[in-house]
Amino acid sequence: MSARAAQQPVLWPAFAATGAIACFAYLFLRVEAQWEVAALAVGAVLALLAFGRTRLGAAVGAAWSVRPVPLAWGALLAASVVVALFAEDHFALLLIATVLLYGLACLGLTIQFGYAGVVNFSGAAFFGVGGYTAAVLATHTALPHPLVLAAGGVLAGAIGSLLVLPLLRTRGHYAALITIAFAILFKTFLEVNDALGGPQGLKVPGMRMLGWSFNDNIPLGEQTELSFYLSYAVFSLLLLAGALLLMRRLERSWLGLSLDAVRIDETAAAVFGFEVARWKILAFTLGNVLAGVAGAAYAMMTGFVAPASFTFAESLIMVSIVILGGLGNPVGVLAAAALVLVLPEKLQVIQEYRFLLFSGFVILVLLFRPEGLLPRTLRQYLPGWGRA
Amino acid sequence: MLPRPLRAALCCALLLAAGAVGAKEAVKLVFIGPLTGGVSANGLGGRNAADLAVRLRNADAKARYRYELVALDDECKPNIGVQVATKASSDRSIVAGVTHYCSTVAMATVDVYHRFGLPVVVWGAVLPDITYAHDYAEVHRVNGTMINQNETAARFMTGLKYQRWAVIHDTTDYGKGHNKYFSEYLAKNGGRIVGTFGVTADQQDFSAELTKIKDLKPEVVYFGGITPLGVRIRTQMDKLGVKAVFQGTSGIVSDAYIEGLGPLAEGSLAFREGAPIEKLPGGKLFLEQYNAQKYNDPPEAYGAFAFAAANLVMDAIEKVGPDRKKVRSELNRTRDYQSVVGTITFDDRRQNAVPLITKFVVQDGRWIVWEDSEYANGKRKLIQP
Amino acid sequence: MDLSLLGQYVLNGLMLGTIYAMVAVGFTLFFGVLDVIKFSHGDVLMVGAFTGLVAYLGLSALGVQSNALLTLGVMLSAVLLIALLGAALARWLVLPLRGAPPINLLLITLMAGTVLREAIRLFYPAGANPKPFPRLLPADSVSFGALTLRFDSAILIALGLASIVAVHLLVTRTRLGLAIRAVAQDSETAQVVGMNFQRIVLVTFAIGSALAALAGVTAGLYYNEINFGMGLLLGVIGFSAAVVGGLGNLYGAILGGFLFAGLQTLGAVWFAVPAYKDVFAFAVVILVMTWRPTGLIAEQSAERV
Amino acid sequence: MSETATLLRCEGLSVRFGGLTALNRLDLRLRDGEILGLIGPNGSGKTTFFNALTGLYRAAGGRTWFAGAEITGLRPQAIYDAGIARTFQRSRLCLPLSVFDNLMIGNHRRLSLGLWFNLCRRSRFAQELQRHVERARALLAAFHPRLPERMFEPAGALGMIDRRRVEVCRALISEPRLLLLDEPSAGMTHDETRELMDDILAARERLPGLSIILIEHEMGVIERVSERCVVLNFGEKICEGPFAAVVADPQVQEAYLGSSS
Repeated sequence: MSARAAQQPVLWPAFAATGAIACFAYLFLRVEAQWEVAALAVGAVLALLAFGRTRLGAAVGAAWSVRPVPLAWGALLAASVVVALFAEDHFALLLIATVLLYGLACLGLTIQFGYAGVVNFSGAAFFGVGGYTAAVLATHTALPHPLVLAAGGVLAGAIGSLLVLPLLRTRGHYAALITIAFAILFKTFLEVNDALGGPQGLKVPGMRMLGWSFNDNIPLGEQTELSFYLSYAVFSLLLLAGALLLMRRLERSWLGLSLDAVRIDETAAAVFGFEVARWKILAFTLGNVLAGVAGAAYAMMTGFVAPASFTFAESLIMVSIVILGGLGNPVGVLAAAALVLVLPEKLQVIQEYRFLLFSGFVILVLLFRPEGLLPRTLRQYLPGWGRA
Repeated sequence: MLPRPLRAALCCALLLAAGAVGAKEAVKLVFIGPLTGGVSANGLGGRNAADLAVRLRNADAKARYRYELVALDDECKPNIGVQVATKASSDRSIVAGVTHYCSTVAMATVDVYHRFGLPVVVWGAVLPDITYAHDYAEVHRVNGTMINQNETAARFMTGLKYQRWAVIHDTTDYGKGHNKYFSEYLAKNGGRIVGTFGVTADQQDFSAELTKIKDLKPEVVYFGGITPLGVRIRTQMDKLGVKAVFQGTSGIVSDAYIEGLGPLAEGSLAFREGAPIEKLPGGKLFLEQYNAQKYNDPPEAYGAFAFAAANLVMDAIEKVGPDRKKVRSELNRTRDYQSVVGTITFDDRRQNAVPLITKFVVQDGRWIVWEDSEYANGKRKLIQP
Repeated sequence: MDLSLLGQYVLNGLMLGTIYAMVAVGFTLFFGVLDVIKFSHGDVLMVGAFTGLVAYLGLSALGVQSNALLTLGVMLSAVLLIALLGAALARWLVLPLRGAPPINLLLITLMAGTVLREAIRLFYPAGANPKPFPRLLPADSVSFGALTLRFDSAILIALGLASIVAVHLLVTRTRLGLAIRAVAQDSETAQVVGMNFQRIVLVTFAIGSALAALAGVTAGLYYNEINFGMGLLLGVIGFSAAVVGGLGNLYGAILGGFLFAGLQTLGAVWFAVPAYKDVFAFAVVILVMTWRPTGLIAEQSAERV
Repeated sequence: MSETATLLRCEGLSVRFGGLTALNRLDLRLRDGEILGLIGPNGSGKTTFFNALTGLYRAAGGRTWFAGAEITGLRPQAIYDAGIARTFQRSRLCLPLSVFDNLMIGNHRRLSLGLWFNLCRRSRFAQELQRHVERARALLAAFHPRLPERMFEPAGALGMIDRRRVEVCRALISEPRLLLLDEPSAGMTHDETRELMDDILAARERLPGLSIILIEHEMGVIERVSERCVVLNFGEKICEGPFAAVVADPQVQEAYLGSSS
């Protein structure tokens, strides 16, 4: 980065980019005509791929690295605007909230194998633990719902700790098998054992906070009514914003450094005094907690949990989101989540051919863009780091 | 994304419709079912059947509206189901729906339909709770529940003097539900269950379970599940020398079952709600038309129900116009409606109350209605107790 | 329980274990030469089974009557075509991703598997439904009490074990095998001494996939039914077997295969609800991995620092 | 020489892999501030010794004392905290990370790793960070004037010699009492090696009392920097003493030229 850009970084390209993304999101959720959807999707992918290479991209990067705070607020504002624009459109809001919550779960996975290198092929299982916790607690106890969400996270973390020992002792493919086995085991168990509704699954009551019921539409004037999904979308947005802040501070600290050290070279890390086990446990648990919270919120939004929603295949989709986005890059993960979750919904023509095309798409990305859509950049401990 | 001949057919149909009566008002219906994943065969069959109904209606000059079918995939996953149900319900241009093969998904989505006031007719999900667990005016069902099915099955089989059953069911809602109700009614009718075996829906090998069963020496093996598993289990029964009558549920009343087993299918029994399609004039037409369209996949056990449901909905619309509330109350009023699956009359919970259950047996590679089979008139014999 | 019944269980376990072992050996071969897990393996097996079926239909359409000939034709065509498929996957999906993080490789092969599976489901006529697989082997059987020994099962078990032994001999006794082991040991050196690394990798993948095809045909001939999803669980189980046994080790793969079959059979006998058997089997797998982090027959090489 | 002057003492240190013995009852003594050259043919157990010393390999037998305290069988982390740092034969920098990050990995002992501190006390963190940046800059400058400006580039962007320099810096930044250098010359030209050695010697001036054990094939290097040499062959110490004496020893020549019997 040239010194000049460092002294007074121009903010407008970054704001412009945020605006553009917001507009795109709006259009993408609005358009119905299949060719328009396809065009937008292709455009998005190309834009993402080009972004890093253009000078605009560089400028945006510079701005974000030097003056993150105003830009972050800008982004939050833009997101809220998009949500507000759909205030009456149930389906769009549901999609938005879904993307945000899956994104939250995938951020958890990012901490796990993007930072600490602990592969987790049972993300959906921990997502499910959160969901089932919410189902049980919200139905059978009077626990206030914020605590229910927390409980979902805690329980996911706790159940994850069952896998900690095997994961610490094993490496690479051996570790992968542990989580794969758990993913299958978990789903089968839920199905076979009737205590938690068996294959039927369970109903989950809607969320209420401070006397506010998320499942009621919000009357506005005489006839206009805002979708009840608005509450969920806004709430998910806040959750996600919080998670992003956490991720950022985690990555830009000695913690992030330690996780990277452990991921890249366990032996060297140990030789320089890093407690490998401690960092792996921290990352794995933190990741599962995020997945659990996301799962709990998602369950309360959709109002139903069943084993069929938390299969190994679901976990794979989460893993592909994390890798497609760019391993270790939260923003990339969100972009990928939006692409992977919304595109099939919009492209109804392809119906039963969806998975075929999706898999093909992932293969292409892995072949020609192995680092993902938005690769992770060097760590910047502080705003404007390494630019003076 | 439809096969070419079908696309051609579609064009013709549209041309006809357009030519016959200038521009009719377009009305949208939604079909929801599993188009991907393990049970997609049934979902695709249902989708095609509903599509066929719409096609025929559009080709009919007397129809007041031109219908468009929006087909959505619920992947047999409740969360996806809620998603697509919301999409359909919140789209005001969609007037009514023909929805769900998987009971879990139906259970998850009924609240959505109720909240958004979208009248739907369930075409395949058999769990009683879908209609009976709550009183939602929007939710109707043309197919019977597993209750009716198993009541008849139990009475009929004990009537044939069988006494010892071994039960295999898959651990999906479908299999588990069937196990529950069949066991209940069998007990009432004095049959005995010597062993019950839950198996996962994607299981390939059943030798361990069947070896156990062989040791229990049942006269009948009751299977609660759908075709793929049924085929595997029946085949492996033969491998391990388990000599017993194979009694299935509506889930195996499909060509795929017979194609999958060849001669081994002979003598398999199964029960399905509704009248025997082949015997109703409408049913014959349905099958002919279906084959004429050259769809990729057969209608499967519940295609006819999707067809009937689609027609039921369209008739309601023809009568009261494309208005959700009106259509809903019209559907609620359904009495003695003649369909390809027989008379449809909704009870106070909008469940098709016509308790007609057809018994099927495989004879010479075809599902034959029991009464006209050579087994009924004694020409052939099932494995005797 | 009486002996004949026990015998029946053992026989079932043997059949199952043979199939698992055939899959596991493939995994372990790939890992040996390239340190990769090719997760499409199970679906390659499935495609193998369908290739066999198509070959059967083709041959009988050509008027071939003799079951022996048909069996031979089915197996040959499956083995050959799938060997090619395996090599192709290695050439265009696996090799290009060497150097990328292993998780990328895992994911790309998983996705390749999905493509194969979905393709069969959508493009094979009525592929969403199970397909009958012809009974080509003598079906007559002898019974001792509860034990029914069918000749076809016996033949298949023998065939499967034979094929594994054949691969083992190939790897240990031939020059090709020497080359494979050399590459497995240390690919740099192997290249230095002028071995064509890529060719050896491709050959290895061809062999492993051929074995999978054979396993697919075996499963078809045994269950007389194949379906687009059959590879899904077989793949995961084969992988588990290979890992539990100790990756890169043929004996380990075989051991793992039979172990897993044993666990499932045991689980099915123990639990009131047999569906718990997979929960049981996979739980044990996790425990075994905790106990022996690099598998029952551990890899020899200590990590180079 | 007195007990206190001894920094490192190994007695009968042995390492075995399954059947073969990689290190056989090695006795070794290192004086405080000494530079010891460790030589021997490939596979003679030099690197194995380092790995055993740093706790990567478990010793099959023998005991080790460092700075008066026993460190036998301690974990790598504990040994690092005791003040032993090393480089690796094959460079083991974290190439995707910046040069600074790599140094901070070596600096682990001085980092405050508390969750609360890292996540919520950003201003305090910034201050600590600034201190470490300065130390890193100073250390790099001591090795090469141009290195500090490249501090925020990925380590992978550096050339071979600079990577070596950074790796040595990573080992030195924690100011250890004993530095283990595993073939610093590997993959470098003669002049580069010479440069690097000068840098190391210079750095030693700034860290008084730093002792070094150096594994090296380039006899020139050994001759120049080491005060004493230990020769290993097949995991056994076959000779010990000043370089001149050691190279003259017939056993050593046999070990290198292969036995003539």
